[in-house]
Amino acid sequence: MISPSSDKTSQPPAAADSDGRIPALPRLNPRVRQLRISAIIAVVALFYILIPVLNSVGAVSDLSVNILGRYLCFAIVALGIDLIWGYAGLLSLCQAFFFCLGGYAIGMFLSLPEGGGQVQKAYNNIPQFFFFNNQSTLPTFWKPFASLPFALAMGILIPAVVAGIFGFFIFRSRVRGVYFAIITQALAWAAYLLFCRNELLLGGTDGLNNFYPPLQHDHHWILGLYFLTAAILGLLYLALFKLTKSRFGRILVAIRDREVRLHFAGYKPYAFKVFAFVIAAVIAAIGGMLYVPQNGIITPGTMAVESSILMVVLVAVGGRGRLWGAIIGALVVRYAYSILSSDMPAMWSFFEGGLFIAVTLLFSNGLVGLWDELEEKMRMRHGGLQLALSVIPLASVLGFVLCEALGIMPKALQQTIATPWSVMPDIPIKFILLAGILISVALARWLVRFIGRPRGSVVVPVSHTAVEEVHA
Amino acid sequence: MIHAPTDSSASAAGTSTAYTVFLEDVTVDFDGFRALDIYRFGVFRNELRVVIGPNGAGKTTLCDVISGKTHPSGGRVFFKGMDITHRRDTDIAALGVGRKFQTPTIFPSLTVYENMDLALPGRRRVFQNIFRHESPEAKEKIFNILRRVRLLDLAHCPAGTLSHGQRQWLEISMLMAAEPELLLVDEPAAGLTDAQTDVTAELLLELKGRHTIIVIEHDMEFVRRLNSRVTVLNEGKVLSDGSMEQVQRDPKVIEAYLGR
Amino acid sequence: MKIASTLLIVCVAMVIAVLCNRGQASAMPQVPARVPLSQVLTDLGSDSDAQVSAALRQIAASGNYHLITALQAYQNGLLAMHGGQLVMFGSPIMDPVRGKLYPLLNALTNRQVIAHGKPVLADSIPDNTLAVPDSDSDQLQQTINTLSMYIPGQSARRQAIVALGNAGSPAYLPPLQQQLTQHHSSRIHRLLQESIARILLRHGTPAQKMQAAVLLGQIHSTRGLELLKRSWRTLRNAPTSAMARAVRTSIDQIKGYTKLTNLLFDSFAGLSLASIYVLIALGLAIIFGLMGVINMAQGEFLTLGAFTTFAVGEIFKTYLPPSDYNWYFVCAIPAAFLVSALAGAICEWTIIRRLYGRPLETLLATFGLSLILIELIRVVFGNNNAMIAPSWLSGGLWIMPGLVFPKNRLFIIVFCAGCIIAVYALIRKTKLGLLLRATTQDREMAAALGVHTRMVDMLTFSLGTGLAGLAGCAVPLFSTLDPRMGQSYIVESFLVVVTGGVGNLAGVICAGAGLGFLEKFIEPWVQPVYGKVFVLIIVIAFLQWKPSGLFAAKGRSMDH
Amino acid sequence: MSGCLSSSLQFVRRCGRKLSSGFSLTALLLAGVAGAGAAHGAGTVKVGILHSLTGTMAISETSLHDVELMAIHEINAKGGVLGKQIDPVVVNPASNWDLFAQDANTLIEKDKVKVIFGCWTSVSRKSVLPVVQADHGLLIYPVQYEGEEYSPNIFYMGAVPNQQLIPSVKYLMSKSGGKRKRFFLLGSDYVFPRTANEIIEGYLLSHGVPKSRIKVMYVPLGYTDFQTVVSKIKAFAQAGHACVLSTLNGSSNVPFYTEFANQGLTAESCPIMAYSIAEDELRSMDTTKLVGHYACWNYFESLRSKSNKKFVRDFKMWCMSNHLPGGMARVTDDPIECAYTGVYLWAAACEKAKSFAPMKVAKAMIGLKMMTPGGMVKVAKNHNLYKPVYVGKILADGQFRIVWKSKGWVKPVAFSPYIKVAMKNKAN
Repeated sequence: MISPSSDKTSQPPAAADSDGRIPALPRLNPRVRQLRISAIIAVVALFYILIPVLNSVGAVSDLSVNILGRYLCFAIVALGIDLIWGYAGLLSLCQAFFFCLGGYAIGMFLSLPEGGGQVQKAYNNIPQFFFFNNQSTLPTFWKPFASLPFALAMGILIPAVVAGIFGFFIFRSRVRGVYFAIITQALAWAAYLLFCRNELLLGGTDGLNNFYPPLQHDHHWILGLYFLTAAILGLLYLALFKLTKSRFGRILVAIRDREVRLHFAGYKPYAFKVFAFVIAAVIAAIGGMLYVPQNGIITPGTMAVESSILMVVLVAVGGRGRLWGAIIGALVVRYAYSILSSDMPAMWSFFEGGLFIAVTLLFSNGLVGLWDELEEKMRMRHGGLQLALSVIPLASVLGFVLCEALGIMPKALQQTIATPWSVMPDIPIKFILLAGILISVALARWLVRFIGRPRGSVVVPVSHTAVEEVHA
Repeated sequence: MIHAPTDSSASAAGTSTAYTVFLEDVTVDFDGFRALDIYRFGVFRNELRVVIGPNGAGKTTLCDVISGKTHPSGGRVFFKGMDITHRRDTDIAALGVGRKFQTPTIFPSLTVYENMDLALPGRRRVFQNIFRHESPEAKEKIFNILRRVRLLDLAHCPAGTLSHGQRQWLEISMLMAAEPELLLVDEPAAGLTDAQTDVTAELLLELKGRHTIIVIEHDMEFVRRLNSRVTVLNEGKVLSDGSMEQVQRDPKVIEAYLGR
Repeated sequence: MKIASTLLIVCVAMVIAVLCNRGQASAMPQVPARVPLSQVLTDLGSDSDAQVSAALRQIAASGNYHLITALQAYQNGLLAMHGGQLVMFGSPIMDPVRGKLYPLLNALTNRQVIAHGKPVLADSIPDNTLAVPDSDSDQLQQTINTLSMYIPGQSARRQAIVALGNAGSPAYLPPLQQQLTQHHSSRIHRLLQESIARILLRHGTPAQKMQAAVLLGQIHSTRGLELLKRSWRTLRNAPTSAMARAVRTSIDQIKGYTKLTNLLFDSFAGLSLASIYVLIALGLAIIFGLMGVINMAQGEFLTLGAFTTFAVGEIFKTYLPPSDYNWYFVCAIPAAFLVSALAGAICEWTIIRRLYGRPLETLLATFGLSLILIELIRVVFGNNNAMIAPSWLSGGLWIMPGLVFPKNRLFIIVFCAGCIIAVYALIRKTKLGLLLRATTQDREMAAALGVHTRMVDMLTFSLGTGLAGLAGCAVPLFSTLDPRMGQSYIVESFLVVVTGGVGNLAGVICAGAGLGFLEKFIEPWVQPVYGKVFVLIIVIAFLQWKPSGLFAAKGRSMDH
Repeated sequence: MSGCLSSSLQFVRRCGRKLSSGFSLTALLLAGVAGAGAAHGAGTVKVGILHSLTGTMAISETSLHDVELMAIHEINAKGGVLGKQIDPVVVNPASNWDLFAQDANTLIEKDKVKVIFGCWTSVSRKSVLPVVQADHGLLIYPVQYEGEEYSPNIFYMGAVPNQQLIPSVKYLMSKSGGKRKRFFLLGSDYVFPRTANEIIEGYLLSHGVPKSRIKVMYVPLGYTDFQTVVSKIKAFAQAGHACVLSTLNGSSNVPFYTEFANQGLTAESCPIMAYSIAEDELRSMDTTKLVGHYACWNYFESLRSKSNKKFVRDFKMWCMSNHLPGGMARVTDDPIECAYTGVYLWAAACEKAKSFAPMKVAKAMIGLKMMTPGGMVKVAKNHNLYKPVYVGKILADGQFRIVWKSKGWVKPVAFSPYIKVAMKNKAN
């Protein structure tokens, strides 16, 4: 996993008189290189070999694989968001809408008998909800969705066209920054309201369900869908990596930095923005198409205003402007959601809100920031303590999530202990352990910074903050 | 980019085609405040024209009107005989109008090299940027320019880490790399040391004769070094026009600069 | 222009309403002389249906409206014989030991039954209360209706007259006609005419029918429309007959009138929705428009204001006599403002301050804040709470026949106007407003001049959230009170601010008004949701034309 | 001044108490979830409780979660089921339909629960349905619903259309109901109202009400601006003998009734028959505006039976002693009673089957009779309950006065014949 901008974190040398030699591209530090290669091997081995093998021998349950598969779909969406937000600085708050467009396309296929949908003879072998909408036969626009290729094509085409038209009008009129965010939010909201209407004949608030049950319950289907999702995620990662490395990627960054400058350089930033927006929409739709068969239901609730914001947070936690950060962020946040909402049901909202605030106030570079720090310390040949201070928080968060994901959290850590304060509920030991590690590491870092003198210079990470215009 | 031979008979004043850029009856209003009110203003092909004037004289607004950043409230703007009054900034830039802003405007997250690369002419469409790779000639060209402005060693540093003067140069370099027909250079010497100012003037003079250039400047010393025709703006109007000496003797100019 | 003209119409209608209301305070109707009724009333307990029926007839003729309570108790199965006396069970009182207790009331006098010097209380309502014979239930209702006409209160009398007309039985004609001879307010007079005409149109002689049809048309009786249509259907075979022509003319008259009232009502609805939008967007316009902060938690500050109002109401209910309850709302308005403003100041101090100039991050942080606030409010107040509007804000203001403007909506329009004036005065006329404008226009310059910009930021932010709190006072008057209520307005209010042009209060007001009217004028034609979708499309189209909103900040634009 | 201050201080203190009580409930639950597992070991049987504790549905579902825990507590106090203590596993799907399926899956596969008590909305039930079917689990569903469904793995404790919709319409058309002739069918736009209105329309059409006197309208879920809607109802009701049949859900109700009263409509001129408002919902409404309107359920808190009085008292005490928000002011209603009944029916079925195996319990459920707070019920072959029907009139104290009751049980008909009538009529 090579980060596009980590090469640039070194301090610029003072401007010296040139001796006329063309400078070579800075070489990657061999230690960092080694670290990256081992990380890539570990991740690939984990997702593509270890988990399927463990599942086949029964060490990891089908349910865990199914859930992981679903969360990988969110990672796919997060990739798209990272492309437009992390690179081009466009905060789109309607990605969940595109996700659902893809999901609905495949959901329509899956609800029909041709796609294995559970239909009843009493209802003319069409999905039951039609009957509550005065339809006794399949509406015309549903008919072609009986073919899988058509459904797949529509799942990609419709979001692409919607994003294209919407993006064209919005970007052409140079709506940007927060205005863009607000308009996309309004789009998501209007779409949500529309899809809730039963007249649309897409199931109203209840959406589409009654799919082929083995999709979520049969071992082979679950593993197959997981593999498909993981493979597509890998391919999309590589494709987007290539794209961001191309001149196109640089133009996106230029748009984020100074869009106005591009106008006066003769570029039409809106064309690039529309294209990136369409790509992100299609990627979100692909995520949705993989999500729905694994999830078994698609409802307009999935495209509500909040869910789009939650998708953005996946990227914010992972760290913007780095594609792999989006993937890690998506997995970490989704698992945090699932762990907390089952272990501490009433507390989740507080944690969720706290996470939003903490990520923006304290770790604006997300998990990627921690990794960068690690690499920087490797490069600077820092001592063991320094390395540990970067490795421990990363490793403990990822290890925690991994244990939960695979369902291998030790029983002893699941026990709860009562808190001394009556306002707090009892908390399982695992949370206390994790919080304890993180807090002590934070304290240690603070101590090291103020008491000990680390060797080497202080790291100045490049700010990934988009420069936005505020007409105040 | 094709450079037509210098049209020495361009004295056919009044016909907009004779000028690279020509403004006619242009007015710009901001909420009732008249920022620009120009009866006629033209710059010949491959001329270097310096525009000076006190604060709020409308110098930058003039640049804005030509580059399409601001659309005039009245009047017409011509570029190479084409009416560009209502064209969008991007279209005007594509026609060959390059611009350097008052405060250096570069892409801070990109490296110096990448900044230059984006400025190169051509490859303005989306798909050209995804599938085509850069040519060795382009590389050569970029490094040559960077060598001139002493930014070669910093080629792979993020532009955000450059100093103010280096940014000024980077932006001028980007303008040079883009090879536009008309260069609008807004305060190139602002915030530079004397030595740096010298190099900047040198660069501009070098470009003269191959490009049409409009330089906006405060620094009289710098203007004198450029040794070109000067237009003085005051309160949005053209006050005086001619060589530096002529202008300096103009009582109206003296009044505008000193009379407040 | 259109907005202005509709505003004008609404204003005129309101003036008319006030004038009409003034005309209402007229003489009381004569009450027929009282007859001794104790025996008659006791007959209700009789087993014979005929005897009950006769008793009811006598009661109806008496015009003694004091008996309505007893009759309603009878209807509701709360009337019983108790020691040879006819009693009814009153509304329950809570006893700390015995739980719910029902006081026994004398049916005739409506006073508590006293035994051994203590009021008699029942643990529960027995199953052997007097049951209304099925055959008499209609007559009982008729009796109650007839008696209601004699109640001194205007509204009860109006309801009774309408109910008699709706029942449409010729048995009601005599009492109605007798009432018509009395001196009444024009409103009641019209209702009496209407009810009589409706009965006559069904049951009268052909001449009476004709007269009734003409009358219904003349007084624009929307209630008579259905009847007229029905008789038109029977008359369709002879469309040229005088009766048919009269019916046709009347139908047209009424339809024309309905169109007018509909237009007036839609304008009013639009104005009230617009007021709500403006009220909610005002605070946002300050926070987003002037400070450039996207506050996704703005809706939750509204919720906070709403729950403060609720809390003030609870305090009034608990500690002050019930007669003062109506005034809690007056205290709640400043309280809501202060609480929300204080909460806003705290949030600014802890979170927002660190994120200036990073609007997209502010968006995420404030979204997190909104989640926490929702949950906090839920934990403190629970999910189910009812805010009871003060009586002077419930009910409607009668404007003209067929047109009632709900008082809560009228209040919101006035309240909104008040807030707009206050905010304008604050920003334009006070020192704080000056500092605020200076700081938001050029922070560094203001700081250089010695302005405590951080303090001004905090005050500005808390002004914005305080305004949301004020909106929170008004919202539960017509909507729900629950921890998530703020979420339903956030998208719309952002849309209003963007459409209006950021940094411009006038723009926000116009945009709010425009969107409100637009939605309400579209809504009668399409289903509610499509109204909102249309509005979004119109906003996007509008932004094509004016990308920076209705009133974009003009001026020598900055370089970047 | 000081009085005002002290009163507000007291209020703040009260709020603080509520805050801490909310947390301590959660603490209690968590202790129940995690602690019980360790303490009882093999002597327990796990059951799942699947209700939204946060999000839009929390307003309704929290009470069901509370009463189910109470029923479990009662059964445990009496010695449990088949000698084992019941160990509830509580999850919070947070009003997110996706999570319902996932959580149900986790409950059955990971926690190995024998039964799930849960869901409120139709969509949550429909998303759990394939899960319980594939995993051979059991779901006890506590709310009235639209019918048109049968699953061997689900038991429906609430009313089907012919146990709620049809009797109420019959009542309104009867003499004591005011001989209503014009029907305005207003609903939130989702499956239950859509289906309910189809059924009502079919019923009305087949009972001689002309189509012109029936008007159907839907508003989005959570819609709050009822100005236009109420003015339409007002125009509709002008001719007299009108009524509104409301399947509005959740937060739409408060603004609807407020607007209804404020535009001058009354319960006498045009009563509203509601199918989604019960006592628990009335807690969040200004009841003065609702007096005289109707609701139709299979249970009201005001039922005078002895078992109901005990149930009501127990529930209030449970809420107070566990510091739940509301405390003694909490009320019971139909879904709460159904949820309570559900736990007891399951326990009885386990005893009858002498097993916790879901499929055996399901078999034993059929034909089971039980005395519940709402009266005697019996589990029908189609997994619904035979139960009595009541029509209630809203009183100022937020309770209902029962104005009509069915003669004994009403047999549940899950697949309504009237849907076809309505559809045929529309096709013509």
